Amino acid sequence: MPTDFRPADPGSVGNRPPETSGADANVVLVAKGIVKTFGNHTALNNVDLALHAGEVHALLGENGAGKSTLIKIITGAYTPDHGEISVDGVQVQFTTPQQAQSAGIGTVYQEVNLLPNMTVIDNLFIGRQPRRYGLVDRKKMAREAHRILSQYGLDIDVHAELSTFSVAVQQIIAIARAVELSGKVLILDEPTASLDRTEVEKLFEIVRRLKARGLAIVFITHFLDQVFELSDRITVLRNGRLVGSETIGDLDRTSLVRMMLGKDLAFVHAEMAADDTEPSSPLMHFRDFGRSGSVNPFDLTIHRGEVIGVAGLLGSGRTEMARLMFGIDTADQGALDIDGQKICLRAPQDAVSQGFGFCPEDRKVDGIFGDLSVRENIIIAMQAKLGWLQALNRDEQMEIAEHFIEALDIRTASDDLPVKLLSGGNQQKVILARWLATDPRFLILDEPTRGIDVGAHAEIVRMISRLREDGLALIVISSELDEIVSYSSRVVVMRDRSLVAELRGAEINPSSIVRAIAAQDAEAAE
Amino acid sequence: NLTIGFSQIGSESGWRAAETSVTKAEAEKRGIKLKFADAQQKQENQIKAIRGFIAQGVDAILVAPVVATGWENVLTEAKEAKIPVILLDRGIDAPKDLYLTSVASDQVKEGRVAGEWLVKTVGSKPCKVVELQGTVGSTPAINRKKGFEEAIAGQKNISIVRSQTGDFTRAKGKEVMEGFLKAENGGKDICAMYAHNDDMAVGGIQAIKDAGLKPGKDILVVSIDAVPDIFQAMAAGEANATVELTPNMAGPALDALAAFLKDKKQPEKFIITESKLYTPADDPKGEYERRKGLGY
Amino acid sequence: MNPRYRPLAATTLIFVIAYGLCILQYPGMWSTRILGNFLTDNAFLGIAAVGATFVIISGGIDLSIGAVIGLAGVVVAVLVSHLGLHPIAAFGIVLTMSALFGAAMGAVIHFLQVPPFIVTLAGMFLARGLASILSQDSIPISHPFYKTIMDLYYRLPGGGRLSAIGLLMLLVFLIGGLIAHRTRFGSYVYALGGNPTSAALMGVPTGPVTIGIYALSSLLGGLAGIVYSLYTSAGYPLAAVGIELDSIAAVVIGGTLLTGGYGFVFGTLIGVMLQGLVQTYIVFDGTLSSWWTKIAIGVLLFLFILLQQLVFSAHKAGTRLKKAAA
Amino acid sequence: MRTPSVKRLLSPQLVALLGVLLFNWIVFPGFFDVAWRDGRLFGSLIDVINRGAPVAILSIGMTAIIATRGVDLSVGAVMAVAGAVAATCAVTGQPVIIMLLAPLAVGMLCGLWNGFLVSILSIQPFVATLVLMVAGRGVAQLITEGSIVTFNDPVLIFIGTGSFLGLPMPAVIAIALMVGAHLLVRRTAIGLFIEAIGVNRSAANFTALRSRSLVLAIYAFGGVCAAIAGTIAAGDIRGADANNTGLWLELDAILAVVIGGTSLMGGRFSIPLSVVGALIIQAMNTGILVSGFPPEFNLIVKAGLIIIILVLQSAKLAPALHRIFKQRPVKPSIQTSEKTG
Ligand SMILES: Nc1ncnc2c1ncn2[C@@H]1O[C@H](COP(=O)(O)OP(=O)(O)OP(=O)(O)O)[C@@H](O)[C@H]1O
Ligand SMILES: Nc1ncnc2c1ncn2[C@@H]1O[C@H](COP(=O)(O)OP(=O)(O)OP(=O)(O)O)[C@@H](O)[C@H]1O
Ligand SMILES: [Mg+2]
Ligand SMILES: [Mg+2]
Repeated sequence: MPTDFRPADPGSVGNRPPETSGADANVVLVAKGIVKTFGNHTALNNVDLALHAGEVHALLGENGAGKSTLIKIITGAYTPDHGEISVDGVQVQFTTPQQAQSAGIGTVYQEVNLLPNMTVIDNLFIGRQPRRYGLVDRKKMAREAHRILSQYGLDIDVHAELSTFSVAVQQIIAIARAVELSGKVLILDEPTASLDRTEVEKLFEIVRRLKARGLAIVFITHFLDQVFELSDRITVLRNGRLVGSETIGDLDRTSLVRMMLGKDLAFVHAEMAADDTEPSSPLMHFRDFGRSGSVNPFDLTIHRGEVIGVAGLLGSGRTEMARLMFGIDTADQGALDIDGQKICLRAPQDAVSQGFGFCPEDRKVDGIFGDLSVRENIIIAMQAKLGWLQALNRDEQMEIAEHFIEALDIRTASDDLPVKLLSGGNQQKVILARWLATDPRFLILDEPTRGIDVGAHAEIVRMISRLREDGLALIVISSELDEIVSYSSRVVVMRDRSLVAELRGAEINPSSIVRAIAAQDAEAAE
Repeated sequence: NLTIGFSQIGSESGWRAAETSVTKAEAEKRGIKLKFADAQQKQENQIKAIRGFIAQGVDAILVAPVVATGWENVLTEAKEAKIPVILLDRGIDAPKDLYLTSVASDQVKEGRVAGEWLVKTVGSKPCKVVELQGTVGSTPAINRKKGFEEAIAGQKNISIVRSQTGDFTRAKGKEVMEGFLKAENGGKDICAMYAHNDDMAVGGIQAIKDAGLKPGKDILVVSIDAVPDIFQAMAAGEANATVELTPNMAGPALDALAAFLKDKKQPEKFIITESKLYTPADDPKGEYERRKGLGY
Repeated sequence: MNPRYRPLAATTLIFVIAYGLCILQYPGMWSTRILGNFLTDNAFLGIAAVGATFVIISGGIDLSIGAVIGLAGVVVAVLVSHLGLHPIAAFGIVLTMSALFGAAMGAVIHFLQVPPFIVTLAGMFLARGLASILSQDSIPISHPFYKTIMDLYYRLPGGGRLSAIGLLMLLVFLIGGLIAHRTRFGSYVYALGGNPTSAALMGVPTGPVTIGIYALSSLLGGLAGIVYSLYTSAGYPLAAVGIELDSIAAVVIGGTLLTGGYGFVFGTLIGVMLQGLVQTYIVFDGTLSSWWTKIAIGVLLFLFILLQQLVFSAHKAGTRLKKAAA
Repeated sequence: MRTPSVKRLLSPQLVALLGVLLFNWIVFPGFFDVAWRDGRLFGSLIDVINRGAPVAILSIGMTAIIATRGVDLSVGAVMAVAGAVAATCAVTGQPVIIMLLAPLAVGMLCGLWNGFLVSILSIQPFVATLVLMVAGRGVAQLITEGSIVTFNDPVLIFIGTGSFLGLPMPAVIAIALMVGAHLLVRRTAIGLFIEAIGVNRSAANFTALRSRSLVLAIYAFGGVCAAIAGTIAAGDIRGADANNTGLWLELDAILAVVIGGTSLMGGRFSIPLSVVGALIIQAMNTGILVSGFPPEFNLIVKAGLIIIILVLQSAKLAPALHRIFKQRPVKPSIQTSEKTG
């Protein structure tokens, strides 16, 4: 990250919001000259932000640009080194998120920040439970909870533990909670990362309603179409600096991207049409592979140098299929043979020794070792493969780490930084690097581009095809259809925990995938 | 044909183990069925045990109380259930009518005997004493300290220069004595070591030897309990005196009980076991042989 | 039934079965006497364990309970027997002091970020130390008020006694249950145990809650100390040594996770009763030597935990739990 | 430990140790006097190392266990068992090799049992080891039948009280074990794996670390450490005191580890610093002995010192300390510098 502390030169790209904006009547919240440094690393350098009532304000920037940090400062989770925040023209100094909440600022932080051990109700109402005779009124809360969640088309057992629901559901609950809390401002830090289209639609609907009610809404995302679809004004950060703040009207996609990256992005989608080249020799074959109660038996042959995209609705069982293929859950039926000989996956070790790799979907829980350094996080899988005896010495570790930090453009102050301090997207890259370091022959990526900025997104997509050219076999689970289309040489579709369709060649286009997912003439697609 | 409940404190020391095994042996001798309950050093467990015995309707209850206070309620229940209770190795502060008798040593006297021996031995020579106390707050520690101090009270030439707790254990006894030796000019200033029990004394003796001094000559060693190992030390000339605390409290207790059950003969309230002083003159080897079978 | 309650149900079932087996072997154990004793003899442990339950649900631990019990007893004894205060007044003072003591520990834990294990260990040393400075010997309390309270009991058919302190314990469990499951504070405790960072981001006032939790634990420790002093009508600096482990064991046997976030106050009651059952069983057996007693306790503890583990894993398999069971 | 040596020298633990030693010197001026007496060093300072050795050895094993988010309450009991076994072998005149290996084997068995409960049955470490904490002492007493089994076997006595290069044998063993363990975890990948498991067990599973067997091994190692400590304790008093050996030492060991800066939540750990922690604790005890305070003040003093030490190195104050001493190399990573340029 930038180590030069000179303040952003006023002549930097874009026009800053007028200094007088504090006086402006419909300005709800103003952050001025915010500076935040972590150790010797400046995450935010003299950043301004002005939120107007009844506007959706998109906050954009690459991974590590400082978006989440800015949010955490506005909501009192971090305290800024410099700068001031005022709500309705009154200067405020939140020291705890609680104060921000009671000031009418509802927030969905980036990683789902809820309480997995508590019920849905508790998560929705904690801190403001309705009370009767001093005791919390569970009945009332249950009724309320159902009402709230129904707006998002979610009909679940509100008395069940949160941890029993998928990331998607948890995300929706987090959003619902924030919306309920927001009297003036609603802040959504990458809320749509793990939602599918229908759920995103519902969310946008609600956001528009709140906007009509005159709330100011901050919306952080890496999906540019969503930006153009929803937001009225954008503010772009780059490397902790304010690049500019403009109304959406004056912008087109490319100039927006230029603002974010500081350079033009060679759009990948054009350059890589799905190729129909016959995939080379078969690598492995899952024969009626399955696990009762989790994934119905499926049949899948995987060739060297092909990318198999996996599409399906949330909860269709894609992740569970992946876990099965990697030996995290053990299959109780069917068989796997690689190059002809039969392999049985009892544990991930077996998979890894076969040259498998797996980037899990839930980065925080299953992916990163938060307190360990970026370097250790990158080399650990490789080290595990080598075994405990032949340890990589520090220099070897550095070399490998530096290589991948460079190759994947991982934004980190140093390779000694605890990985938990990296921005969401960069953490994802670290995990990818971890598996590439083991140079695998078969890689499973579960939602690899979730929460990753346009630049990195493009890089990862490019990388996927590069890996394929190197003869790797990949399975990529993704909820973004055009992404799947862009790199898959074959697409399999899952529904209700079973593999229902397989599309190749010309069939690989969003509409036919949607049809397959939606189960319309899925058989025809076969 | 009698069934008797015995609530023992626990098994924190060799002496305690010996008392337990002697009690069992005595009961066996008399054809008594003994129900044994170990309280793991916890008074509440002892109370539970006594309540349990009452609920089972035993014929009598032996208790070795962990502490003097807090027995009134449960003993009242025993009385109401007409079950005689006998206290072992310590009295309690509760109305006398709540128990048949208490068979115990006089812990203050034990300390006094030890102190008097020291006074007699050193005569008029100035003598700095270091004291290894028992567990802080435990009754024996308090009483044995008290008795010893009474005995040396008159003597200007004898003074306790250092006093620390060794928790009645060998290891701590040794560690504490090591500290004392350092603190008192390598031990040259110390003339006697008084330990509240033999285990600590044995530990202390080793510390003295490690410091290059001769226990028993350079530093006099006097302690309490008369467990086998101290007699070995005595035989080797490394210990000078110990005061006996007999593990056989049950013998007298059961005799008294038998008499009481046979013809309602009220025994005297306090049966005090004698606190006999042993010195190298009293055939330590023989004493060792005599004791080592008793489960110390 | 909500799967959350399964471990609780299991623990209860285990207790019932265990008790049944005991009765089969010693019919004498099926008597109101024994049942009454269960309550009376475990009153102070139960009360302390309620506090421990809150601490453990919040992901912390309190090793100072036993020492606080000892200290509280001694202070009461000194106030009543030496300074001639009326017990009620003494109780008031002691409860306030212990609450403050706990609050102080909570403050250190929250503001200095020192692990609870260590803070409360220091607290344990401190409390024991203070107690033994106040008095080395145990101080008898012979205030008429004490007699009246201990004579307060309801005689059950069959000679059993429902004592005042036994009922007090049940009351504490009731209130504890309400606080844990039906108040905001209670939900904050669970939140803290679930994930402190998230809790803070969701607006849980972590500081006050932490302080409150340890204050509550010590307060109940003080109350347990008072009960202990009633139970033995004395104050003894070495009272209730090692009770913290017993209460933690009770809490855990009661189905609460030491990693925090999951647990039930009622389960703790079962845990306490199970321990009482073990003690009573050993007394009824009466053949176990000191060492076999220890071994037996260990083995039984193991069996309970094992049974519970089986249920737990079943429970987890039931609900699709991707999260790491840290 | 990969931290720069400058910082390690100034680690709060060592500062605290110096503080305590200074305190001792104030209350007892002769504290630092060390004499050479019949082939061995002699003095309070030596006592600290010597008496601190058992807890130090316990803390070595405990560090690894705690780093995996575990804890072992049974070490005290295991010490007693090991001591009892060693003593029994001695009095029954077993060959030396058996007398030395039997306790270690038993210790390892105990450790494996704990490890089995924790990693295979995935029972919470605290309770899992509580079982052996209670039952273990019973087993020890069963072996010695509650009495102190005294022996005068030269080898055991040498282990407990002998000296090597003038240093007391227990200290020598502790140092050797510390160095050995430290090299083992840091020269191989074991250290990294332990920390990974402690930080995120689930991620460790996804990364195909063999968590189960590693955790099992670590508890076994903890058992062996306890056994070594137990053998030393027995040799020290020339007898096995099943009733009191290692009583409550598990708490001291855990305290040592935490003072050593390893979090009870697992993750980063340092064996040498845990040993320093053990020395701090022993320095306190020895200080109290030589200071001549009345014993009823022991606990208060101890509590006071612990609080001071922890405040000194508390998570909130530590950064301040670090900022003073640390000079982390500022290394901007390539790509960003070119972007901002
Ligand atoms: N607590 C912290 N300590 C040190 N550095 C931090 C901390 N939090 C964030 N950072 C650094 O600050 C920079 C900004 O992080 P932030 O999470 O705000 O990025 P972001 O814009 O949200 O990225 P993404 O889109 O991936 O979420 C990152 O380089 C990150 O490494
Ligand atoms: N929206 C939801 N509502 C309820 N349960 C869900 C939902 N999403 C996932 N689940 C649970 O997860 C199970 C399968 O989830 P899994 O993560 O394997 O599917 P997925 O296709 O990978 O979904 P995702 O895209 O969220 O990863 C479902 O059977 C269901 O139990
Ligand atoms: Mg972010
Ligand atoms: Mg998924």
